[in-house]
Order: sequence, then C-alpha cells, then structure tokens
Amino acid sequence: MTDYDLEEQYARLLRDYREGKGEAQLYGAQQLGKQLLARNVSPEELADLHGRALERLGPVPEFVRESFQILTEIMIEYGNAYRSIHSWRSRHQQLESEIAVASAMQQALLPQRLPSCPGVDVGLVSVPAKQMSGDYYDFVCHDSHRFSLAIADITGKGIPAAMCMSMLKYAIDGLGEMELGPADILRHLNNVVERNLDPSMFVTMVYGRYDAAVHRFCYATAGHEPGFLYRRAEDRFYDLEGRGAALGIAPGSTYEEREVALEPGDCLILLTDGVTERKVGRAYFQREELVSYLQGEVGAPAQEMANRLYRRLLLLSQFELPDDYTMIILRRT
Amino acid sequence: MTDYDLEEQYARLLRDYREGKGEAQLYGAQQLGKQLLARNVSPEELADLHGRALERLGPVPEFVRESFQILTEIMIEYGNAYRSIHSWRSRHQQLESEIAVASAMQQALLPQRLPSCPGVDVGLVSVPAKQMSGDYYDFVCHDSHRFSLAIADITGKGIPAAMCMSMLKYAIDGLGEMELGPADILRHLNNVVERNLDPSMFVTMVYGRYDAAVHRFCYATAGHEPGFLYRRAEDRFYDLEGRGAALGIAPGSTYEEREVALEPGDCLILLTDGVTERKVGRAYFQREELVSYLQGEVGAPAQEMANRLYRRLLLLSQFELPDDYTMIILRRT
Amino acid sequence: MDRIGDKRGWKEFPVVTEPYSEQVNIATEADIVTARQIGRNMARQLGFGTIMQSRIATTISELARNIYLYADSGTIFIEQVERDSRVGLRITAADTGPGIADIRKAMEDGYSTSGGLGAGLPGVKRMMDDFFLESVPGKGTRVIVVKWRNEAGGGDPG
Amino acid sequence: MDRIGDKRGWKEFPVVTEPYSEQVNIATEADIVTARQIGRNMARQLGFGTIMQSRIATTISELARNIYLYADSGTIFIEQVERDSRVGLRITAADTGPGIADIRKAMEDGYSTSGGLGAGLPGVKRMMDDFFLESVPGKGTRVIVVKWRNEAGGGDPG
Ligand SMILES: [Mn+2]
Ligand SMILES: [Mn+2]
Ligand SMILES: [Mn+2]
Ligand SMILES: [Mn+2]
Repeated sequence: MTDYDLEEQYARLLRDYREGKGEAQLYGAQQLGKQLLARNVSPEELADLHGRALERLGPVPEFVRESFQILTEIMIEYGNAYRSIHSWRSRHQQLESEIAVASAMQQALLPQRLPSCPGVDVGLVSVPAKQMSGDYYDFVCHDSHRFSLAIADITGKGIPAAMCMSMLKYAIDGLGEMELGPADILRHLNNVVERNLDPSMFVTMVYGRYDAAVHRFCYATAGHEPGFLYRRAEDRFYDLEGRGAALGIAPGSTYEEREVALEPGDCLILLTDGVTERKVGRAYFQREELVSYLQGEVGAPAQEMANRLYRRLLLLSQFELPDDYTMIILRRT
Repeated sequence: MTDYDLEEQYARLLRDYREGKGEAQLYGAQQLGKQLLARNVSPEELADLHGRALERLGPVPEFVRESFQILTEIMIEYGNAYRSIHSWRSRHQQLESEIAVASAMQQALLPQRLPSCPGVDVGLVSVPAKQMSGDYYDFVCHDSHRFSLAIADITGKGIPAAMCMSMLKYAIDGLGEMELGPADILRHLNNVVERNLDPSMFVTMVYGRYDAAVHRFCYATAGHEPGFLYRRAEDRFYDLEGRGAALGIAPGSTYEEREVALEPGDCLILLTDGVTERKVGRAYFQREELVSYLQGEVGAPAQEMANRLYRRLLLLSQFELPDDYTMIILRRT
Repeated sequence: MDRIGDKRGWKEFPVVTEPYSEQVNIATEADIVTARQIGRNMARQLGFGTIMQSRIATTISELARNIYLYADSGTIFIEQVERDSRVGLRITAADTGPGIADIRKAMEDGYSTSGGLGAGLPGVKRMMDDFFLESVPGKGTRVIVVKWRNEAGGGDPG
Repeated sequence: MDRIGDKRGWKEFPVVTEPYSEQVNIATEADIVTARQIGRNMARQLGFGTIMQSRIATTISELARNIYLYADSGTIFIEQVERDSRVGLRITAADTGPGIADIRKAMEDGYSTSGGLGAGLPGVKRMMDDFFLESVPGKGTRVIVVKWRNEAGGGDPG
C-alpha cells in the first residue's frame, strides 16, 4: 500500500464516519490502528496523515491546518518512546533466550531418576517460581538398599540462586566418594558456602540417608523448614525436628544427626518454604492448614500424593507461585 | 496542572504558533511533548486534547471535530503499544538486577590476587563482553615458588557460560588437595564437563604450573587458542603449541604435558580468542597483527603490558568488545 | 484448568445490578460492532469520559474478536456493577473455544503474533482495572474485566 | 576517551560540500531555536519531507539542549554531505563540557532521568541513519549524525 492509498483509505474512513457516525467506522478505525502499527507507521506520521486526509474532506481552516504542525512536533517525542519499544523488546528477548539455555543446563544438574529401593516409595515435585530455580534437590544411590537425599533452598530466586545451586551440586559431587554422614556433609558444605558466597546469601538444607534394609532415615538439618513424619498407626503428623545453622551463616558450624524409623504406611514429607508460603485471598496459609491437606492425600502412592498436593495448593493461591516449590515424599510400603 | 490548564497551555501554544509561525513555538511543542510523556499522557489523550484545544481557537467545522473521534480510536492502539513500554522496561530491569547480583557472585569466584613468586612478574586483564563472563581464569599458589594457573573459554557468552564457569571453579577446587599434574587435571575436568554439560557446549583451556625455582612452565592444552612465548635473546615470538581436545567434546580424552624454560626477559602470553577475534573496519584482525602489537609493548612490567595491550586493541575496534577478553602475562624478570 | 487474576478470589467479584445488563452472541464481525456500540453507550450512561468510552469499546472489540477468530461460539456480557459504593462496568467474554494452552505466555507482551505491538490481552489488562481469566483447554475461555468509574467520571489518565 | 559508532572508521565519514554549511554557538535557549530553524530550512532545501524536517529539528534540539544544559559552551554544525552519490544532512554537536563518563550507559534507553521516556541520545540515534559519538571526560563530547535523503525525498517511515 502506498502512502497515497493509505491517505485515501483514511479519508474514506473519515467520510464514512461523517455520513453514518457509526460504530462500524470506529471499529474500522481500531483495525486500521492495528494495521498502521504492524506497518510501523509512527505516531508522528499518523498525526500528519490525519491532517492530510482532512484536506480531502472539505475546506480546512488555516488554523486547523497549522495546528497539525504542532501536533506532529509533539508526536515526535511519542515516536521516540514508540521506537524504544523495539529496543526494549529485543534486549529483553536476548536475555530470555540466555536464561532458557541456562535453565536447561540447570535441569541437567538435577537427578533424572528417583531412587528405587525395595519397600520405600519416593515422590517428588519441584517447580521453579521463575525460569531458574533456587531450590535444590539431589538423590544419590549408594547400593541396592541405601540412598542419600538432599533438599535445599537458596536465599532468593532467579539467576543468582541458580548460580549458587550449581555450586552446591559440584560441592556435593566432590564429596561423593567419601561416604560422609549427613552431619559431616553439612559441615563441609557450610564451609564451601561460607567461603564462596556473599555474606547476604545463605542456604537451608536437609541432608539425609535412608537405609531400606532397616527403614531408618538418618538426617541433619541446616536451618531448613521442618518436614513432616506421618505415623500411620496413630494417623498423625509430627514435625520432623532438627537444629543447626543455615549454610553460609557462620564458619565452623556443626550439625547434629537424628534418626527416625519408618513403619509400614509411615511417610516422610520434606519440603521447601515455597510449599507453605502462599497467600490465600488476603491471608497467609498456615502450616496447620497444610497438615489438613496432607491428611487428605496420605495413603496414595508417593508420587501421586506429591502431584495432587501441588495441584491443590496451586489452585488455592490462584495459580500464583511466588517462590520455588519443592516437595519430596518417602513412603514405607 | 489540571486538565483545564493543560488545554489552555496547549491552545496558547497553537495560538502563538498561528500568530508567529515560529520555530520557537515548535521548540515549545517538543518540550511540551516531553512534559506530556513525563506525565504519562497517553497518545489517545493527546489526540483528544488537540481536538479540544482547537475549539478555543476558532469555529471548528463539524467534519474536523468528528475526525478526532476517529483519530482517538486509532490512537488507542498506539496507546496500548505505548503502555507496553513500562512493562517491557520493568521486566528487563528485573532481569538486569538479578544479573548484577549474579555477576558479583561470579567476580567473587575469581582469584582476588595475582601470584607473587620471586623472579616472575604476573599481569592479567579480563573483561567480559556482557555483564557476565564466559572466560575463566584461576591462580593457585602451592608454596613460595610454585603456582598453577588456568585460562579457559566457555562456548558462548552471558548467563549460560557464567553458570558453566562456576561449575569449572568448583570442579577445580575439588581437585585442589590432590596436586595432580596439568594433563591429569584436564583429563579429570573433561569428564566433569562431558558428564554435566549439554553436548553443544564445550570449554577450551590451558592449565599450567610455574616453578619459579627453575623457571619452568609445565602445561597442557585442551583445544585452546595458542599462547605466545617471547624469547628475549632473539627478540622473537613463538606460538605456545599444544594439542588436546576441548573439554566436553568426548569422554576419556587425554592430554599431553609440555614444558618451556624461561630465561630472564622472556615472556609467556596466554589469552582467549576474545583478544584476537575483532573486526577492524570491515576486516578481521590477524594473529600476525597481534604479534606486532605485542612487540610494541614487550619489556614493560607484565601488568602494564597487559593494560596497554587491552587499551590499544579496544581502540582498534572502536570500543566494541564482541567476546570476553582475557590475557595473562608471565614475565621472568 | 488454569487461571490468572488479581488476588481477590472469584466470589469477591462485584455484584451485578440487574437492570443494566446486556449480552451479545458473537458470530460475525457485525456482532462485534454491536457489542462495541452497547458497551460505549453503557459507558456513556455511567458517566465515563469519551476516551474511556473508546477504551471500553476497544476492550470489547479485542475480547469479541478473540471469540470471532478462535472460538466456535461465544458471548459478550456487559453489566453495570457496584462494590464498596463504587460503580463500574463489567465485561465478560465467555466462549466454548479451544482454550488457551499457556495462560502465562498469553499474558506476556509480544506473544500474539497476529496484530503487532498493541494487540491482545496484555493491552486489555492495562486499560482496565480488574482482570480475571480462566481457561480450560478443549472447553473454553472466560475473561472478565471491570473498569471502575472514578470520582471525576473518567478513568485513570495512564 | 571513549567512542561509540558504526563500524566505519572516522575517516570514512562523508565529505562536506562546502557551500551548505552553517554553525551556531549554543549559549541560550534562543540559540537552540536558531539552530533548529537553520536545520529545518536546510532539510527542506535538500528535499526532506515535513516529518523528516521535524525529526531533524528535534535531533538538533536534543543535541543543542545537551550543550545548553551540561556544557559551558559548544557549537552545532549543520552541513550538506554527499557519499556514493547520495545526499544527506550532517549535524555535529561539539562541546567542551564534562564529557560522558560511561558511553555505553548513555546509549541505553531509560538512562536519562530528566526527560522521561523519549529523551536523549538513543532516540536521536534511532531517528538518524549514521551516529557517531566521542567523549573525553573533562574535555568534551562530540556527536555526529547523518540523515540520508532517500530517492522519494523523505526518510524511512519507521
Ligand atoms: Mn529460594
Ligand atoms: Mn524458598
Ligand atoms: Mn566464550
Ligand atoms: Mn571466546
């Protein structure tokens, strides 16, 4: 379409509107607006176009004609704003594509399979609030009946937390062959985090080892949101207590190990605070409310239970996920 | 300022322009445009404002008056584009602030001091092309006269490369206490990178150990841009050759160690391809041209030499830095 | 099912004042024009300024065009509402179309490839005060927006 | 010293055709108006369309205001230029002001805090075809832009 055609189309629209004053022409105007935008016609060109189209409709008083000089001049500033959109958009999309790659790298650091040991059923849901996660989890199988697991939350979300997560991964990997106990592992990780991370950042973690031969879970906690122990016999939930400073708070922190034994039907639920910290309407969700949701789903296979809880909690907060969400469920079958 | 005042100000501007038709009023219009933008007056409101202001100047024909209904309708689409700027901008700024934090974390992973051993002078310049670097370097002092160094380039730039860099850092840290030789270190790192990185990504690296007691540099190379050896006696530059696949290309790659002895005044120059890959005018910079630049600065203290080269090369490419730039200079004094 | 909206739950949505409620089935472009016209008239009666009348018509246009282009059938409801002694206009678009697969994406600027920069739901969301979207893939989509009349009778100037 | 510009080196910048060259020292706002007027007239004589005339005046305004606001003294040069048988208008702003500390930042949108969204050098860069900036902290700044006349006599429509 040439400029001349555009001017004619525009004048016709004005003429039709003049004759009918109809909503149809106003609808046509909106659609024309979309076309003009798609053709990158700037706001100042539109103002100028309007002035030129008027000339075709009737005798335009001189003061009206002149006024379009002023309008065009003002619209150039709007045009500068308008032209900056492309620049903002392309800068943003450049970053987004980098983040997509980094996010795929991060996914590759996470274990691709859940441990399968006789008599214990494992479920996991981990969903980042943004593209990159600041929650971390890991499973390491030692032999046919023993595996270790870690669940951690790094202060903050997004790119910085993700960078820290990859650090944790390699620090834990480096300890792999040493077969340290949970408390020693946290002690070691505390030193790594303390040495390498900004003082304003820290990491909370539960590190534990499950022995499916005796169904005992030995774990240590570093400032992490307490998990839950479900006792089937009593049909009751207990907090999975633990003490110890978060990683990166102070050098030389030590951690204590605790142990729980699971009876058939008992469950361990480990989580990050993204599970509990959600707004429901105008109120905050309470840990006690979470228990009632857990109660509703307990008994299902671990993965199904984890999936259902995620969906129910997401619905509760109208599909907003303000923090990374991770839940691990161990269920003695 | 009320809407009424704005309308009056606008009408005055139109009236003044009508009377004087002066550039001064057009300048005033531009400044008004800035004001209106600063006050978040949308393009459709501006179109409407223009129509209302006209009424104060004289008898506006009905077809002109009606035409502003159409212009306003079209401008709403422009308004939607205009309003999206804020959203693009805030999304972008959110990411930028995350990247600033991550970039500071990354800086903290790099060695804060250069090694100081008797008889060898060390210089370094490392500048990322974007906020986050995909070049990596490290110095580890073993004792009063021995230190190791690494220089590496991760495929790509930006966030993904930076994530990979933090992985390298911890993988190397984990090897710290084992005192492996350069070839074994590269062999080990190759396995880490191969296991954890997307097949499309790889890392080139030179890892070397300098012994200032005998002034020998023992190194191994993984697909990295060759460095230079400057022989003072001959006043000549040699390529610092080395063979070996880049890290992450194939599992089980092995690397060979080479050794050079430095005489007083000899220099080793290690670099990433960001030093050589630059456009000058329409042509690409040649490695031979770099030698002539090196020649011009050799003899200065290592850090000064590195700084001067960086400035001269940057000027050459009109201050564009398309890739991360890293240069390490070792000079036997 | 996937939803996006403000923090208020569904039940807190404003009460409809029955007498001022209209609905238009959207099957042709002429229906879009009809819906726009009704919306513009109701906006005028409620005392919205001319620009806000046009923004409301544009909003109806966008929602109705989504029905026209992507759904077999759908309806636009336009109602006067009140909450906390404020008066507003509520527009509901409900269709039995394919639904929106990724709501988060649909609410991002630049996602709609059709109409260029100004198009789609993010623009509607910015013109209106309240925005609620609910979509079930394979079943349909419902978008509800409200524009509240402020004391001066117009809308916000932004 | 810090520079930003297109890939062409300085020496490749277009040749000035002597007769059409003007300069205005910028000390007051009236000088800004004078420079705009000269630029607009020259643009008209060279056959640029009305919108491009206004964009050229706006560009001169922006560059001259930077001198007026931030530098002790400076000059705007406006010249007709030719290259490869194309005709253009070149505007040079040279001042002995404080210089720009971080050129990369100054060229980013949203950096200028003063004039809101449309302000500053990124906007000028987008309106013109060629852009070259050179600044020595403590010594001064020089900005050179060129707008080429296309066959139709206007500028690009973007
Ligand atoms: Mn976190
Ligand atoms: Mn959290
Ligand atoms: Mn690289
Ligand atoms: Mn490189």
